[in-house]
Amino acid sequence: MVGVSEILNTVQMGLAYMVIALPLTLSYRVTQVINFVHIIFITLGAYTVALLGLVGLTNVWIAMGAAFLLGGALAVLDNVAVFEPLWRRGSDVLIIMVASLGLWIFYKYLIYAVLDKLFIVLRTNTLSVLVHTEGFPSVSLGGITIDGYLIDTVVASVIVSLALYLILMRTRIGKAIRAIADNQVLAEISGIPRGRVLNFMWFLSGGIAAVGGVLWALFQTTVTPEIGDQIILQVFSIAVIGGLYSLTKTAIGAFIVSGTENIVIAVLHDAFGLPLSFRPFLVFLVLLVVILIWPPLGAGGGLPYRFRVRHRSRR
Amino acid sequence: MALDTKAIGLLILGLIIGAAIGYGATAFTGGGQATTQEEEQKTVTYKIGFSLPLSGQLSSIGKLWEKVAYMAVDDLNKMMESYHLPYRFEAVVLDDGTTEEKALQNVQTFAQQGIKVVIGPAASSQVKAVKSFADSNHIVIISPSSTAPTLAIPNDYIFRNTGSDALQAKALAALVNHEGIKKVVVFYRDDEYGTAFADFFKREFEALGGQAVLLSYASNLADFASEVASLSSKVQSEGAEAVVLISFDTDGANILSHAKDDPVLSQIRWFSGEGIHGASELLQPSLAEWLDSIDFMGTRPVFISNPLYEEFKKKFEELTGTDPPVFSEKLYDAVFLAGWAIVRAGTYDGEAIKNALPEVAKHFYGASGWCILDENGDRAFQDYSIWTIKQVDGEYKYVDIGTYSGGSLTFTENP
Amino acid sequence: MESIIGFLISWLPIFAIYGILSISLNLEIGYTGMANFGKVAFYAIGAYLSAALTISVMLSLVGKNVPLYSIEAVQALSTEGTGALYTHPAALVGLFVLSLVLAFLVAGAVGYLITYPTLRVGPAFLGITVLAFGEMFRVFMRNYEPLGSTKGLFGLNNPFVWLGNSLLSQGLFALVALGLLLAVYVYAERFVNSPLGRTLRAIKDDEVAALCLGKHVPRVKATVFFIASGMAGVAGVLWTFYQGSVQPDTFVPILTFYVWAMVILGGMGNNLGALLGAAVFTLVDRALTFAAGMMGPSLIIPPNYLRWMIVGLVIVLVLMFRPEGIKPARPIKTPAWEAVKEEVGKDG
Amino acid sequence: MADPILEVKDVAKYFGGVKALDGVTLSVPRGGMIGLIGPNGSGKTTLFNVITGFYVPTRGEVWFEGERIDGLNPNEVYLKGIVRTFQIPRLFPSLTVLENVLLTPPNQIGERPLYAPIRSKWEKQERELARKAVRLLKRFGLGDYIHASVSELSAAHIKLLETIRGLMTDAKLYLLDEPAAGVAYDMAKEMFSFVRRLRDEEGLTFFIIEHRLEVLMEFVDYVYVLHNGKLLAEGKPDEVVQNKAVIEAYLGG
Repeated sequence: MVGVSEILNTVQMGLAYMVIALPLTLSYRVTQVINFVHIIFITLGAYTVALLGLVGLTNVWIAMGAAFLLGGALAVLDNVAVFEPLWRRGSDVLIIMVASLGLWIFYKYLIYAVLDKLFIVLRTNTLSVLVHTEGFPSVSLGGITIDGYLIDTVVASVIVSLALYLILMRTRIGKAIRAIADNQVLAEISGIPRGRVLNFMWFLSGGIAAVGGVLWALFQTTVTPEIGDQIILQVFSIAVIGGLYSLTKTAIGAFIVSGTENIVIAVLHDAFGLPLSFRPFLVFLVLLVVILIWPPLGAGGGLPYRFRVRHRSRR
Repeated sequence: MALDTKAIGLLILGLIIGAAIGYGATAFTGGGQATTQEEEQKTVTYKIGFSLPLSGQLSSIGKLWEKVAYMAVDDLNKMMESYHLPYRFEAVVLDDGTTEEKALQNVQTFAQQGIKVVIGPAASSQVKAVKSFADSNHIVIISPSSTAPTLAIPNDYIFRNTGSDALQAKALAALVNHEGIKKVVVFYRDDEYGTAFADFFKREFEALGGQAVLLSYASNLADFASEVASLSSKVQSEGAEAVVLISFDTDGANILSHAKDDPVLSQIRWFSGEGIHGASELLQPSLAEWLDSIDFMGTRPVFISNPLYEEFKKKFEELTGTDPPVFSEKLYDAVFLAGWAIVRAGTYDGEAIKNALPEVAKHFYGASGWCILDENGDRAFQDYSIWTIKQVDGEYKYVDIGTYSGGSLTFTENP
Repeated sequence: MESIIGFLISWLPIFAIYGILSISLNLEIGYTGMANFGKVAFYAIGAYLSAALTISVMLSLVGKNVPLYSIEAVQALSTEGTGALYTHPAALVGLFVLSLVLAFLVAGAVGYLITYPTLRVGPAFLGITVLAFGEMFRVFMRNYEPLGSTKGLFGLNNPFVWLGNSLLSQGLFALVALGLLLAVYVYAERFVNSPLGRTLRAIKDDEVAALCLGKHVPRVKATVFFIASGMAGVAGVLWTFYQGSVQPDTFVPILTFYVWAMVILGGMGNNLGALLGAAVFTLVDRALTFAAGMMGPSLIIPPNYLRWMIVGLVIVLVLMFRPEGIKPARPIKTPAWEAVKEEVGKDG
Repeated sequence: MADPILEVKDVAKYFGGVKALDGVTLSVPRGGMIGLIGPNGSGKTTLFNVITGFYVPTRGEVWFEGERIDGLNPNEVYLKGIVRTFQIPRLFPSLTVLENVLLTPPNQIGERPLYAPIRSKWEKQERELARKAVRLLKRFGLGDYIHASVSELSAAHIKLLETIRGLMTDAKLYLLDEPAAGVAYDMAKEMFSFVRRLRDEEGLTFFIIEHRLEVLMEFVDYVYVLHNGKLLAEGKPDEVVQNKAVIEAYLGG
């Protein structure tokens, strides 16, 4: 039976997924790099809200602001220190991908090391922190309690996606980002300061991903250093459903995945007794079906090759 | 270009030389096998290896275990000193990232460093991964937390300082039955620990005349909201009176924090095993208040009213500011077992230590109680305490309110 | 000396496993340009196949009819001296060899079949599709009771355990693993230094143009996928016999990306580079594990975390200072060279 | 027209609502050098794509040497003996000039997966092909670039290389897509006279898309004009340039 809680969960999870996946699609579209540091942005955001809560700063909006700045700064740092020099050298995107893999390993264990020190200072287990923060109060509507964190998530994700839309569509720098996404070389020839625009783009995507991390922490409530690793495959699936290209499709993908993880599994469990542990299986099944039946890039991505050839007879 | 090639060549060369120096150094210090000196003052230092999950899925517990490990070795050395015994021990802790491959790599590294006794790894799957290497290379493995029934194998190098889940399942079934509950949903991790526990519980609970419905969840997920939602509808459709939660700490805390907001699940009783005992998340006021209101209860393996455990707990809290996590007293005692077994064996040799360990355990009484081992090298006797979360002096705390010993349940405090 | 031998016999099989994996990935990405993000799936197929095959046949040899993952099975197999692994040496070695062959064929066949539906989607999504397939396989294995679900399968050992002496049996296994790696390397080298290798490079550069030059691109790609997946299956067999157990959660996607790091560190499109990449990566990892054990807890950064941070930094720094990897791509070498020299020389 | 090697019969290709080709019928005689012109977007490249198997025509048939070839895949079309070049040359940058040429012969023994690792099986053929390739490269003035990488070649050489690659095989029909684009006038003329030489010496057939009419008209013997997916005119070059409709299409388009 699909109840209210499944639907509320779908919404909250879907929105958090969306905020995390949108910048992944954006940065992939502009740079064609599968960026592993995205995992760190999520973890960083989640820990920002968790640790601020531990030291008594319990306003969720301050946490989101701080996460945005931290995530953005980290992303710019990566770009300036690693991605851009590699790109200037004409490295393949796969090489940049593996460099980001290295960065991810480095940052992940740096976070572990920092948390290890904070453990001693704060005298509490920093490797597993319950989120304690305050945003909107919970609301009761006709017998249904709507969690305050859900309202925070809705507000924050609306702000983020609206801001992203406005920046990309209405500002000069947004146009520059889109120009670079369409054609790097042409954009540079036409006088767009590629370096600065890319830094801005990275700041935006790192920051938004970290805000997504905060939202995810509000949903999951327990924060560990593995939080980003645990959801990255789902986030990646969402971005792929969006074709790694369309922000709108990515947003739709977020709700497809979240609906699969909440509603579809519940229905299948009730109807056919499918074990709940098949949840990740379903996500990837959906991903495969979407990829194969509704190819994200259309026929343009494929070979001009047909397996079913119309039979031809000799004259 | 040529410079870069050279740089990388040097880097690799450096690493290889570094490794070689490492071996040299071990050979020089003899990996702890310093020749026994006749002089009284000359003490021998033995190394004990620890393969702990300092990162990965179990890192939230593993990090605390690391502190227990150092504390235990420290205490062991103090004990040796107070007995004027010429033996000292040194902890070598390696991270296994909660993966099988790294656990095996760690045990191999210990073997190369001449270390014959390894405490850990944590998960049963990791113990299985190192078993074949440990058996053929005579490395004694003492896992503080592996409870998988499939590892109950006699005459191997794997020892487990924890009671089998079968025993605890019996205790938990008795507790749930005692509370007058006839029908439960068992909500369990889909890993080996959860599956075995749930099966045992079902068997024991139905022997007591109850009814148990099994429901598993994927343990490697980040969030369990949808699982909790399914649990809610299951509880409703089955008309169950309680949920028995078989989880670890992070997943359990997550599940409970979602259940708190569920209209069905927040109204019924909850029971649990030892997996989430000690998790600080449960003590957050909002969650703890709810848990208190529904009389949340759990079982956990412990020696009843054991002063050594109280002492250990106090010491750990002073050191870290947190409650000792699950299995930490087992780990603490495992260090002592290892130490005394080495002393008893009289030589730092895997086979001798393996043979000495059950003898030592027979007479060892530690923070986790009496450590006697059965023929499989697993802990033979285990008593359980009943725990709950209560307000003590305005603060929520884990409190033991009863015991399960020798098949009977006694409450020491009113729940 | 003993510890160096101990190091070698524990490192060589791991090196061989990752060496085979990275050579196979290099065939796909370095030569043919197929980004495979799901290598681990074929590795898992090989590992599970060999474990299930060996355990079930060994059990039936000693007349035990128990589930493959049960304690009885483990005891019947591996009790020192009396277990089936010790009493049926010929069968054990035979099953090891049979596993290698079957794993190559089965993993290869699965790989072959998987490429066909994904060709419709274009090269960008091949990797993701295989990644999704691998995760589905893993989740399925976690829930598939006959092969142990989350309990996994264990009780195996290396195929020479009946020799009695652990140093000897493990050493022999290390040599066999190294031999397999060498065979795979030689095969891959000969495979790419041929007219087919030229075609692979062409497909990597521009698959549409290659198709217009009469190359049956889908079939060539599927063939390369067959061979590379089969190699990964062989690596999986080695893993089973090396570790003596198979657990579903060993085969997580990140393992694939470690292999990617090895290939790119070593240099794409160069088999020797892939080999070196695997060697450097596993060696750095082992050396740092060793060092972390020696360092003790006194550092500002705990050595266990420092060790991983160094691994990450090494990857980044090597790529920063040498983006083409340790060994840059090598041209295809066929006898055409010599023929050209003769022909050019003729004119004087 | 006597002995047509290629016949296109009423071919149409729609992309959604766009009619890229709308009932084109034409034929190319064996040994001919035929031009295909038309304003941008008139469907010239689409027609080539249909002939070479990139697209399946929505309607109509394509016949080559008495065989129906529409609906075949590009590689199968190639094996029938049709070689095409691209508007933007598509050589393989990670292969040398020699290797680019060696790639083209179909059915090489060393390309079979089972035989590839066994050098003795294909060494003889490979040597023969290499000698043939060198002779070919020398003959067309690329002898100095045998081991050069493609990126070292000039634009004209790249066009040349793309065309002569086909000579390694027994291809009969060449579809050239703007061979003179991006090449200086003198070079373009040289290019075309080279094509004509090939036609005369080797008996090959050429079907050429070209924008630069001033060069094209000098060399071809027959021209088809496409406009909005339909055949607008056809005839000898000097007839076509006089055609009012053509002039209008070019000026108006």
